[in-house]
Amino acid sequence: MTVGIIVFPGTNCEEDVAYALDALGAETVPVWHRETSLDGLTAVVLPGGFAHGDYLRAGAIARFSPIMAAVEKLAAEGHPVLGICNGFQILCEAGLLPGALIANRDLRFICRPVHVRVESTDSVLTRAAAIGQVLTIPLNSYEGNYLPGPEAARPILRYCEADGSVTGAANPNGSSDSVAGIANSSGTVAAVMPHPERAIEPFMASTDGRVLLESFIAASEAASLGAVDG
Amino acid sequence: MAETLHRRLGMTDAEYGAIHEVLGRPPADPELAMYSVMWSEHCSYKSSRAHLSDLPTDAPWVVVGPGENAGVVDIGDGWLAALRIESHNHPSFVEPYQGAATGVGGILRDIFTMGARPVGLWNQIRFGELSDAHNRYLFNGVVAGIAGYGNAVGVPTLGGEVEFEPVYAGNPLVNVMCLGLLRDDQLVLGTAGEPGTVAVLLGASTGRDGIGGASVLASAGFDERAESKRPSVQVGDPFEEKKLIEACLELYRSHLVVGVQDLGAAGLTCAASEPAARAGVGMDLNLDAVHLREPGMTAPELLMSESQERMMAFVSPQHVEAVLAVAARWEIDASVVGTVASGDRLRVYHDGVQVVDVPAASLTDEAPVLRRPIARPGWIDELWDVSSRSAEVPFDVALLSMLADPALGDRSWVYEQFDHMLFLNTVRGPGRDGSLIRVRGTDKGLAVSTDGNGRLCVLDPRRGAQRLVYEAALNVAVLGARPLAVVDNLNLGNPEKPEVMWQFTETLAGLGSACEALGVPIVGGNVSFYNETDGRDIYPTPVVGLLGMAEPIPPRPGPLVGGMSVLVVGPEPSTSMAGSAYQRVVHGVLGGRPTRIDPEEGGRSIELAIRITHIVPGAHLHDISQGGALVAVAELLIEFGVGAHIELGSVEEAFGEDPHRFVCVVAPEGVALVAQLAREVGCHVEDIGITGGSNLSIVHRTTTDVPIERLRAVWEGALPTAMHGAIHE
Amino acid sequence: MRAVVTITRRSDIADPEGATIARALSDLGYGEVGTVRVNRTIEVSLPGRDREYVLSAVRGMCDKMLANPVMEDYEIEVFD
Amino acid sequence: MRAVVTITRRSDIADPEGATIARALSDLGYGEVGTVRVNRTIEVSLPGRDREYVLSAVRGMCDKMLANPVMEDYEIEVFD
Ligand SMILES: Nc1ncnc2c1ncn2[C@@H]1O[C@H](COP(=O)(O)OP(=O)(O)O)[C@@H](O)[C@H]1O
Ligand SMILES: [Mg+2]
Repeated sequence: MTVGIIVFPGTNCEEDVAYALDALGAETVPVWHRETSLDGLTAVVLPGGFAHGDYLRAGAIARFSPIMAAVEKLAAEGHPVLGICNGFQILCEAGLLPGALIANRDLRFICRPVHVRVESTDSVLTRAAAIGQVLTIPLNSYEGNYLPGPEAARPILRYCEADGSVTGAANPNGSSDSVAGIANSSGTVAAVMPHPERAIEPFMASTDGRVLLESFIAASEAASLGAVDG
Repeated sequence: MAETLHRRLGMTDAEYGAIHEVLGRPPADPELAMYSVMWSEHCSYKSSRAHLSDLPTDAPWVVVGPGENAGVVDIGDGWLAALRIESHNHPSFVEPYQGAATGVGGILRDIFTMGARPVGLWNQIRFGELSDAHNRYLFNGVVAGIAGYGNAVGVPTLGGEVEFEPVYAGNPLVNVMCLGLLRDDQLVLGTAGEPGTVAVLLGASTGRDGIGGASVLASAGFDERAESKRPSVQVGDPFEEKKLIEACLELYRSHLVVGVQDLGAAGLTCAASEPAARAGVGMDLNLDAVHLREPGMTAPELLMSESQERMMAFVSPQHVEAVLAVAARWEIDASVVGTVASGDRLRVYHDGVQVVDVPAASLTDEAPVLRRPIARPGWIDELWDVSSRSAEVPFDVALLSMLADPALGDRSWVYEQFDHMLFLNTVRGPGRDGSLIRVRGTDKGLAVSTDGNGRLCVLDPRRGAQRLVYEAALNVAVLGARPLAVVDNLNLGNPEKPEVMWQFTETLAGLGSACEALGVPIVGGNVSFYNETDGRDIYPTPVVGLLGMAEPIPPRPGPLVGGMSVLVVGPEPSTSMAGSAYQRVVHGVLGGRPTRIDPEEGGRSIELAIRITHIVPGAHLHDISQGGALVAVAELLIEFGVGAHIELGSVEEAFGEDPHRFVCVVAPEGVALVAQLAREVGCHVEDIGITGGSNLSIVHRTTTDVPIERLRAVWEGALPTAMHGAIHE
Repeated sequence: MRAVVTITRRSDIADPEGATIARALSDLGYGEVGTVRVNRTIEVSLPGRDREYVLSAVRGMCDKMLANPVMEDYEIEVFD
Repeated sequence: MRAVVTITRRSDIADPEGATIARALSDLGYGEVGTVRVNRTIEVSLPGRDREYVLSAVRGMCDKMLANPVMEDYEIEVFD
């Protein structure tokens, strides 16, 4: 089972994600955005960063990269697809997930750990977590303010207080309905604004990112055995 | 016409004469343009070079000292560390966002030019007071610019400093430092190599960016452009720089380049002449091959353009194809613009004709060296006469007003706008003291602290600079790291004033002697003169960037809880409050003579701090600097939400900023161990109280209680309150 | 020819930038400011093409990439 | 009344975003695209003020904050 990590010009979290998935026992391979095939890969991650400088709109240019057709095909086949931060923005621009992400409410970049509550375990990112579980994961974005589209999004993670209560004060960026992560109806395509790979070792903000990435690895293994979700 | 032209380019008649002498004929306009930028203060260090030579720059672990784009030290296990600091003060005043952004871009290029991957950025920024809307605009814009560039280029910003002083209102300071890592077989120098080597220009296309004086030349032909004499603002493109970093690192990995030089100040002129001079060769440069952003650029404009995100690679002919292929893969432009020639001449061709023919080295080596007059300012004595002992204010009142000060309060408003976690190596990010990153595949950690203090240095530039070196060293020591190397950035006023030259030489003497005493080499730095407005100079503001190494990375202390002892380690404070935050915030004065460092005491405190972090489980250390011991203790208590009962004998004990002192909060069972280590090392330890409860009770004459939550609210509110409503547009 | 595309965020959709500027303007003493909206214009030059072509080409660019249908509308003006 | 401020970056100032969009458009099949420049318009509503007042107030806002004179020019149009 090998997970592809899509690298666009301007992507900068690809090695962090590879390091984290590797630490949790998954094989990964970087895939440059000019490639056109994902053959042999059972799942892909679109990592964080600033693909094409986030120019025009975050993800607006990346979604036209040659590799994205293959990503859409993989998603259509029900294979796990995960977008983190910039990857979330790209998946929305590509129409693989509903909605859009706009500038943070206070027009400031935010890099700090935030609390998120697990809203649904029916996704490749949350299947190993427990509903209501509160995780501490570092946020790192300027355009993390989620805006739903015509079709309703399915929240899987929401910003919350340490005790799990979802409040306006706990919403760092103005994201509608405090959405921090969403998934498609079958749960196979998931995206999250905070960075789970930044919360996997004791010296980091927390180790709460593990349960999310372990979910994704488990889903990818299932997919590689043909037992594709959805 | 050239006679008057050189003046308009900011050159003296003497300098013009020198060029005439070098060439044995009057220079042509493009030649004059090249000399005017290369012999400028910024590029030639003409006012400072004569003095910089006295600095201690050697140590067994120094691989590259001052003179290249960055200093490089050997940290073992096959790894080298490259570091450099630069200033972008004036551009940031003109356009705060782009000025700061391009400053970050420039310092990154200095680092990856050496073959290193940039792994961390630090910034030291100073502004006028935030009560003024324009200062808020500048501060907000600079922070946004550092974030906008650093975050997008994909290099974590791990720390820095912020100060607010009226003296910086007309001339904010924006310094940036970068640290890079490289394998010891991947060092690349800024050399042009042998004759026949090909010069390949990589990255952004060339436009009229940063051409100021040069627009005079341009306007000889283009009158409509004559109106805009000011340099056009340079716009940073972190996306281009990110691709440029990856492309260059691939070139180094595949050993495809002989040398590399970044294009910064003086653009192509510098990127052609410096590497040629270093290699003792000449070069033929073809401006017609340069990829352009705008048409109709003149030769002088092309030679002086400071367009960002460009690098010059020197490549053996047989590797040119491979280099162009790497550039294409990373989606950056590349053009073959020159060939290294035997002899010493730098020849430049434009529209097919030769427009420049000068000795390459004359642009760099024959730059004038000025011995400017030096005079100690009389007002220093008046400043020293100001009593540094000030009337006492209740300690809790003083503490609250200090924590509420934007320069002393919580900095998260700034550093949470910077990605400080990328690469997953940040063991200790921004917050307090230095920052610490792990070096993958080793048990080593690299710690960096950057420190400046204009108020201290205006009172006594020599002692001030010495204090900064020892403060930076203690800041990495409390993280368990041993000082390894220093870079410095000297922000000063107008060097044509003898008083400013005195401040400069005193500062250098202080830096040199302190680094000598500490046994730490200065591997690079930068001098920024002419930081003045309306004839008013800034405080002499040296900034010290110190790299330390922890081996191994010490264990993380657990939580700070109740029942722990609060110790102050280091020499007894003197009675001087000179230059302290207490003077500024509580009494609004500046005066007295700062306490001098004591290298022996300083060395012992550093040694003890390092030992405690490695040997005493769960000890929390915090360097005592601005605000003194009480502010240092309060910061620790706020971080962990724990109260304490503290006894303090005097204002100096509470708020004094004398050097070589740090706070150590340790569990009862650790106290004896600390005491024993202190005896071994020979340090004085003072037990000033115990943690517990939810209040900070300060015993001094009477006892006063302040809830920790109140301290937190005041401390956390300091910057956001001052910055309410500020935006960058 | 060149086309100027004005991309406007739909009025029912949050505009943090506009809101922040409005706040800053009233801090600056312009209390009378009502709402502020920030829009982007993208100027595309297509040398040597005729108006019809430019109009339809740029419309295509907008539908595909320049505007995000989830939140934005666009208007195209063509100049010689 | 409402004023629409069109803020344009001076032509000698680099526009990396525009350049990147131009490259993306040609990758998208629009090889004929020349240069692309990105600018902003800011729409400010000042309810119940007359044209004169709006014009001078908004000019003040531009000089103080909305536009950066060292790299941008601006134009103000006022509508009822
Ligand atoms: N204050 C200083 N202390 C030590 N070295 C310095 C100082 N100022 C400048 N230098 C060294 O002088 C050289 C030239 O500085 P600079 O012109 O800023 O480098 P660059 O040519 O890369 O811009 C650099 O190698 C720098 O390290
Ligand atoms: Mg340099």
